[in-house]
Amino acid sequence: MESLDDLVRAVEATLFAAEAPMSAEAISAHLAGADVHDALAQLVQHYAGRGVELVERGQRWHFQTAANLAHLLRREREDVRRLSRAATETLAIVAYHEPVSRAEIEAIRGVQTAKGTLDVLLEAGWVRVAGRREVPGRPVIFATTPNFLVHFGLESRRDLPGIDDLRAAGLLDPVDDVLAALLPSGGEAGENPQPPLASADESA
Amino acid sequence: MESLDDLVRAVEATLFAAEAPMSAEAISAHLAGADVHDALAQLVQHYAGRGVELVERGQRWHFQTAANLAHLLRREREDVRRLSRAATETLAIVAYHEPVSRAEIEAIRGVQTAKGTLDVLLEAGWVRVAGRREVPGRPVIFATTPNFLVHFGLESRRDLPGIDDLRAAGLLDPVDDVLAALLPSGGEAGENPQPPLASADESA
Amino acid sequence: MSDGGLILMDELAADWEGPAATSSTEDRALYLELDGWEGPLDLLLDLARRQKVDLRRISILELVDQYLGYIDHAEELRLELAADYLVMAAWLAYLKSALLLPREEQPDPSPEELALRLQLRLQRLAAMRDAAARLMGRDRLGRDVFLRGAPEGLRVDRRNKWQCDWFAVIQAYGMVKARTAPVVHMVRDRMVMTLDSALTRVASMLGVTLDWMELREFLPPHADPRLRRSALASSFVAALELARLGKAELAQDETFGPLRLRQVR
Repeated sequence: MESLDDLVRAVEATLFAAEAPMSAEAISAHLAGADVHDALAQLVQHYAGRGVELVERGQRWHFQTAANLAHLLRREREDVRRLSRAATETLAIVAYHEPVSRAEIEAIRGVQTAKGTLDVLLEAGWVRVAGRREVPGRPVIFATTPNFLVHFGLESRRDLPGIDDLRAAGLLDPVDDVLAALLPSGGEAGENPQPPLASADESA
Repeated sequence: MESLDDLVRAVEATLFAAEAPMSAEAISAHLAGADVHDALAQLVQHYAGRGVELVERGQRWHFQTAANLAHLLRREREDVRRLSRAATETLAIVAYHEPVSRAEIEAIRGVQTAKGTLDVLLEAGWVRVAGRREVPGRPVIFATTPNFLVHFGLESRRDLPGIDDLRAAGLLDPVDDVLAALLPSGGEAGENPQPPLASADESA
Repeated sequence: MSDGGLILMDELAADWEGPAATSSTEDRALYLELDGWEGPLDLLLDLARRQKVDLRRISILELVDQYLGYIDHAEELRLELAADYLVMAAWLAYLKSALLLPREEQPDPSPEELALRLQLRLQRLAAMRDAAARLMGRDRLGRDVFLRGAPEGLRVDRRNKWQCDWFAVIQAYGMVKARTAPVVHMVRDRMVMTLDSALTRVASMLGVTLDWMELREFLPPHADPRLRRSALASSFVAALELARLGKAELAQDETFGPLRLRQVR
């Protein structure tokens, strides 16, 4: 080691590349026995206030992220995602029927509910596990959370519109349309599949 | 100690803590979208000549120990495996000619490439399959990876040693092209008594 | 420039090698290293470099002689030569003979062109060999320069912020209800004569006479056709019921013919 500068550089590089904190002795051994105490002191001073700091813990030295930047190491990122239709339906069913088991949700939806669907609602914090139903199998039952009311701007679950309100709002219209299409309309009602007896009689 | 821009400190801490080289975009994304180009330039300057340096490789940034401390830090043991001559030549051909097919590699080396040779380079993460050449047979073509640049300390392929001279001397051009330029009737160069292993067809 | 590639390895055996062994350039060593050549072009390049001139100025004739001499010598030593080497030897012998012919008797393509081709290929191989050596000699990560040994690592915990509005929930519920509501068959209001009223009506009308009456005569006159239809059906069933109770008898002369009934005393 010719000059102090080179020694400082070598200590810096050695600690940077080290896989674990190193004692001054270990650093020295790594660098042909040079006395590294001055170099360490210089480095501490050099890195003070930077994004990275040289610190001594239990007589071992290592670089670490500056304490006031520790939040950079663990970031949270929020991805805004829209609830899928299946999840929205499930949420609605929980809200209207709580507490409900998964089997009940499926019965009401008339479709199987994927495991992930309820997970999403739990993750969103709108639905919680509200215990178990005391029936065979003791299924988990779900209910909405206070957070659900807050997010959707409801005072209480009683604010949810009733079925009649839904119909009045036209939200059940599609059903009526479907039924109307299925039913034969007035005139021809009963004209076609005649009981043979009656028709015979009539035509007579 | 100049007072440090918070952003510079944040970029410094982020790159120190990162487990792999990061693009400017990735750093920026980690830091709430800040423009990090100035900060990177400042850091490069700050670390120049120190024991640790900030370098750019294939548009990604990382800190590493200074090259001129290699004599102090060099480890010959585990990390760097020695490549066979076949593998090193193949790597050089891929790097200087990329993308290249196996046949083109063999045309230059004058010998068949053992199966394992390219595998070793693929496994090391220095070479990747870069698609297929749209010629009959659609041979697979190979190119180097960003990791190759990192390992060999190249900012980009333009930094490959001597590549400009080789290009200027025409030594990266296929033999057939050179012959065609040199000889008036060079087009059908050597249909009959080809040098063995000439594989002139493949370099076409 | 490397020293002509006398560092030899068996590339087929292992592509990752231990430290390269250097060896002397003596002839004897050369022959013993036969297995180490990377093929005839590799051998030619090494021989060419022994001419110690720029590859652009090598004498192809001299190179051919050296190669053929090498092959002869190897055969004298009873060394196994791979077919590639013998094929190259035959081709070089041909090239040499063609080069020695008077120009006007030379075949096409000209031997000069073939010699040039060989020279160009040797240059390219040499260029890549040098490039490889320079590449390997760079400051390499993990050998000469090092990344941070113990990076803290950056962790990004992704959280989903789910979005859904109140209307979507209500609408979804409406859709569920709509989809799964039990199918209700709604029968339109229609004018009917119930069985009870038909029974009363037929029984009382039967009491008026002892004669046969046609079923049709029991129907309300001037009624809406739809009501008549219902009345016909109900009255028919009423007639059957009265017959069962022994209060009336039925007669029909032919299939589908008029149905008649009268009171039983």
